[in-house]
Amino acid sequence: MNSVVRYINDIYKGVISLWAGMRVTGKYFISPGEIVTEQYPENRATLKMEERFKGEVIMPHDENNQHKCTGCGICEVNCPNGSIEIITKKVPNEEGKMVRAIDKHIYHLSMCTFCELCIKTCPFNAITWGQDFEHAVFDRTRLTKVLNKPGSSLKKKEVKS
Amino acid sequence: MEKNNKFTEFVANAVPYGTLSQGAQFPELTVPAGKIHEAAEALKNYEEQPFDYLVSLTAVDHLEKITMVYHLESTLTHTLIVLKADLEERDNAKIDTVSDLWITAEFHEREVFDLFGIHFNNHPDMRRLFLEDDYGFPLRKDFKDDVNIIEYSN
Amino acid sequence: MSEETIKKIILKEDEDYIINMGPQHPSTHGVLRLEVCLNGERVKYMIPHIGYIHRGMEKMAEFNTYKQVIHLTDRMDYLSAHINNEAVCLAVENALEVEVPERVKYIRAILDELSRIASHNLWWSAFGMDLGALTTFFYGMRDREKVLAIFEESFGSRLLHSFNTPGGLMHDVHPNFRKHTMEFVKYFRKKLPDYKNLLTDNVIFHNRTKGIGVMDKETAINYGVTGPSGRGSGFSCDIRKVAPYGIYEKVVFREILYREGDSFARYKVRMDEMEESLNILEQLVSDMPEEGGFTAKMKPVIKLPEGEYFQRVEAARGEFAVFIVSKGEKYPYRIKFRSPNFSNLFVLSKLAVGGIIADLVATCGSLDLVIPDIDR
Amino acid sequence: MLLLDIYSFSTLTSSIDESLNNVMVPWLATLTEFVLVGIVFLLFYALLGLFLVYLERKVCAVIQNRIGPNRVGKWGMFQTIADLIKLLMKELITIKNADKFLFNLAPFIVIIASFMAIAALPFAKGLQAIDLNIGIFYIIAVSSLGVVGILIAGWSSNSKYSLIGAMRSGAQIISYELSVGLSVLAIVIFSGSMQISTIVESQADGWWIFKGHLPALFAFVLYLITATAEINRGPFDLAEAESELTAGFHTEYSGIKFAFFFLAEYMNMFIVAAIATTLFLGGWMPFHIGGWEGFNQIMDYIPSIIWFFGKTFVVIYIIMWFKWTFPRLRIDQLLNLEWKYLLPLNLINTVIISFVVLLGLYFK
Repeated sequence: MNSVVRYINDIYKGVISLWAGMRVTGKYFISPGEIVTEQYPENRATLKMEERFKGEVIMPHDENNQHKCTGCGICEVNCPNGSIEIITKKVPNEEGKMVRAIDKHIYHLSMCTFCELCIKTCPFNAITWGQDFEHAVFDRTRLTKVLNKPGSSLKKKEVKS
Repeated sequence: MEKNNKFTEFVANAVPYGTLSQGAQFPELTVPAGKIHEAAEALKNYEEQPFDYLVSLTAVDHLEKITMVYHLESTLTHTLIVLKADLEERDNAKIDTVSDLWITAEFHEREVFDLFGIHFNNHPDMRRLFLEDDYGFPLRKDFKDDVNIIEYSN
Repeated sequence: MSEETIKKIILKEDEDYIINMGPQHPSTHGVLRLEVCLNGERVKYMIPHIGYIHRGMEKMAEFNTYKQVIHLTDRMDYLSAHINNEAVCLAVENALEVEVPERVKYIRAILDELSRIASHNLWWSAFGMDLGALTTFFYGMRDREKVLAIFEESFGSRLLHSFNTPGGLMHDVHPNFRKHTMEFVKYFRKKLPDYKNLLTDNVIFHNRTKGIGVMDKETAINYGVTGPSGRGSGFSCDIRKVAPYGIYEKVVFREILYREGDSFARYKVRMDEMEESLNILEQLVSDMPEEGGFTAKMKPVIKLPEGEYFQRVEAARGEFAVFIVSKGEKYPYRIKFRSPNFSNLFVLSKLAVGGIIADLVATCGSLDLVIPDIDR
Repeated sequence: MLLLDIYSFSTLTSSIDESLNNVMVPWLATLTEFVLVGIVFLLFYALLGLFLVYLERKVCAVIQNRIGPNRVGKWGMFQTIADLIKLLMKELITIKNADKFLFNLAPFIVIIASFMAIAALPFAKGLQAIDLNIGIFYIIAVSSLGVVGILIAGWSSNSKYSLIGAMRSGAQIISYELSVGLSVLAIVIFSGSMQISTIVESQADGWWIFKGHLPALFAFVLYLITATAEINRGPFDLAEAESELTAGFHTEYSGIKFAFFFLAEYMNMFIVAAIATTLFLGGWMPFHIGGWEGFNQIMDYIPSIIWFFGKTFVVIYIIMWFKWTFPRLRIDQLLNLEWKYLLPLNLINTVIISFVVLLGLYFK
């Protein structure tokens, strides 16, 4: 008799547990408000990445096409993957002396692991994170970017107040 | 402290050929390479605190010698000790396996064999784990990769 | 593995029915290849083949400074990236005898627990899918998204956030961090009954996991199976209790232990750990100091004094340990990463024998393997 | 009852029959009718199959808090058609050392088996291709032919995964055939006939699931479970267990041959749901409540074809609901479930129903 009771009990418990599972899925079926899908290309206008989002390394330029990079090469040394290359040139300053300045700040996005060491160690805060995340291109070479814009120059140091 | 003394006493009795020293973090026991299995067996069968859990097994290439490093933990008292053995010979490095004591060592030893080229005697399955048979031993300091020549400038 | 088995591997018998699960297979969760020999549907022996994504991280680390090593550890067990980072950071801090601010310890522990929840959550989703309950995957992902949103807000990335650095953190956390974490704890508490009804209590699920892949305590210790998989066999191996690091000495929590050792016990350990992590989060978030900075003073170039350093942490899948040999230079002379999955994988070849293919899938899923962590 | 006749399809079909007989010799007219019915069913089969795939994707999406297909056409309505075009254009791969003849034959066996079963289904009043006097027996016999195709597919693929999947499927269907038969037998006992039109007519004053008390309800639940297993759907989809056998018996198929398997699976789901509707839920009969004349008349206004498809889709939804909730069973547990639980329960249920019918305890 005991085994018969256990047999029926097994069936009962099994059915109850199955019904509990079906209640969960049934509950979500009748509540379409729970849908979490984001319609990506359509929501471009409203899609805003977090302020700290690590999209790519960029070099902010001000309205005079000036940046803060002196070409010291600290970011290049700190990069673990060799994704930054600094090419410097000599330019005369106001006094006519030849000083080092940035020619090209080359950034290989394809090699970047977003470890943030370059940005963290930059003594002049010349580079920062950009929020752009749509990096897909048809040609790998286009992932190699020159961060300083053509014709840009070094920003004069602000006088500390 | 008392426990420490007991352990020292045990080591002096059971592993007389080993030298026990207090490392920066854990006690370190260095034994000759030929006696590693004996020492490991003694440690595993230590009644006070059997070192039955092999946390990590690895090797360090010091150029003049290769050191085998075993981290052992006792699941009873959760004390950790380091067992070391130096291998003088580089070209024909050989040491006894401990995989009969801790089965996990079987795979850690295969990894060490793969990356350092240390042959483990009496190992049941001494094959390379990750790399092909004709590949060098990459974690040795004198390893040169002719295919992917990457020079680190800094 | 006995010698008899190995002979069989080399001299494959004609009647052996060998199938290769992987390197591309839905239930191996990555490029793991299991060579399974079948008798009918019953497994005679099983040999794992690894190395498909071996990247030589230990060698790479020898050419990286200690700060640069951090980003490599992210890419081993990518689901508990933060905890892996912490292991290297703690090892370096211990070597330099740097005392990090109290606040950093709190934040690190909060992030550890969030990572643990996210990791277990992903495992729950994938485990359900291994057993054929496809809906669990989406529910798990939906809730994991909330954790990732917290990560993204503070670190800027969702999975591989090299947020730890020797001496502290890269940045301070976002001002909303505390609020959003508390919101997540409340949200997740509400969702856990769904998990219970959908899978934990399900009779089919019980049949599929109870008594499957039984691993006793001795086997677990001998194979070095740690983490939730080991604790399902009664092996007390929670590093947070065994060798506390960071703030864990002050936190009140219990180590989840089950003695059955089957797939269901391993499942229960992880489910209970998620709840326990929520408790820890509540404690930590309310105690977290507002002030105190986010990093200790560190030299720009870190050089460890000559010696050997060993640091263990409790990653989501078990004991993660870093062994650093330093010769006083700015690069580590040798780094060994003791990854939990490497040890956990090989017990599978013992557990699978005698079961059928479906059991192999269930056991493999309950061990929660992450392949990049095995290969490193 | 007059209203019902307006919606009856027999006027339409008989007028076509008459006009054809007027212009042709009788044998040619019959042949033309065969061809016409065949074309109509082929179209119906393909369109309904595509719609079911779309429906399944939408239902599972909503269950899983997703939107589902929404790119091709409004609400993604043409998604499955786009998929079909893709499958049509794909290369047909026959792997090395496969038994080419059987490999190509298998998808046709599977699809013909499910196609034949449609013939005996009563879609609406007067809309039934053939009203056999052993109709229900015919459907069960024909629909279990599909397993032959699955076995052939698994064997001829020369793939280990396929073979395991096919063997599982064989064991599964042979076992569950018994329970399906027994739970169908319940209604045969109630209505005293195997002819489908008679079974439907017998439910004019009330569906068997209501008239037959608990035993009929019980038989309905058992039928749903066993029928789900019979058509290899989750949680009983062991033959194609994705996480174990990658795709089971159709691992090696590509292109339109794969589409045949896929379509047949969905159409089998429709067929078992339609049988459940016919036997337990009154077929195309409207829903009546005794004594509520006004209500009953309103119900009569709804065409019978809508009643039939409405009920069928409710059953289909329940089958989908199963699939997207439960984990998969293991093969030995699946057979345990059948031989230790479902079959004994079914046998007991059959005995009880016999007594109920003999003693006249059900509503007449």
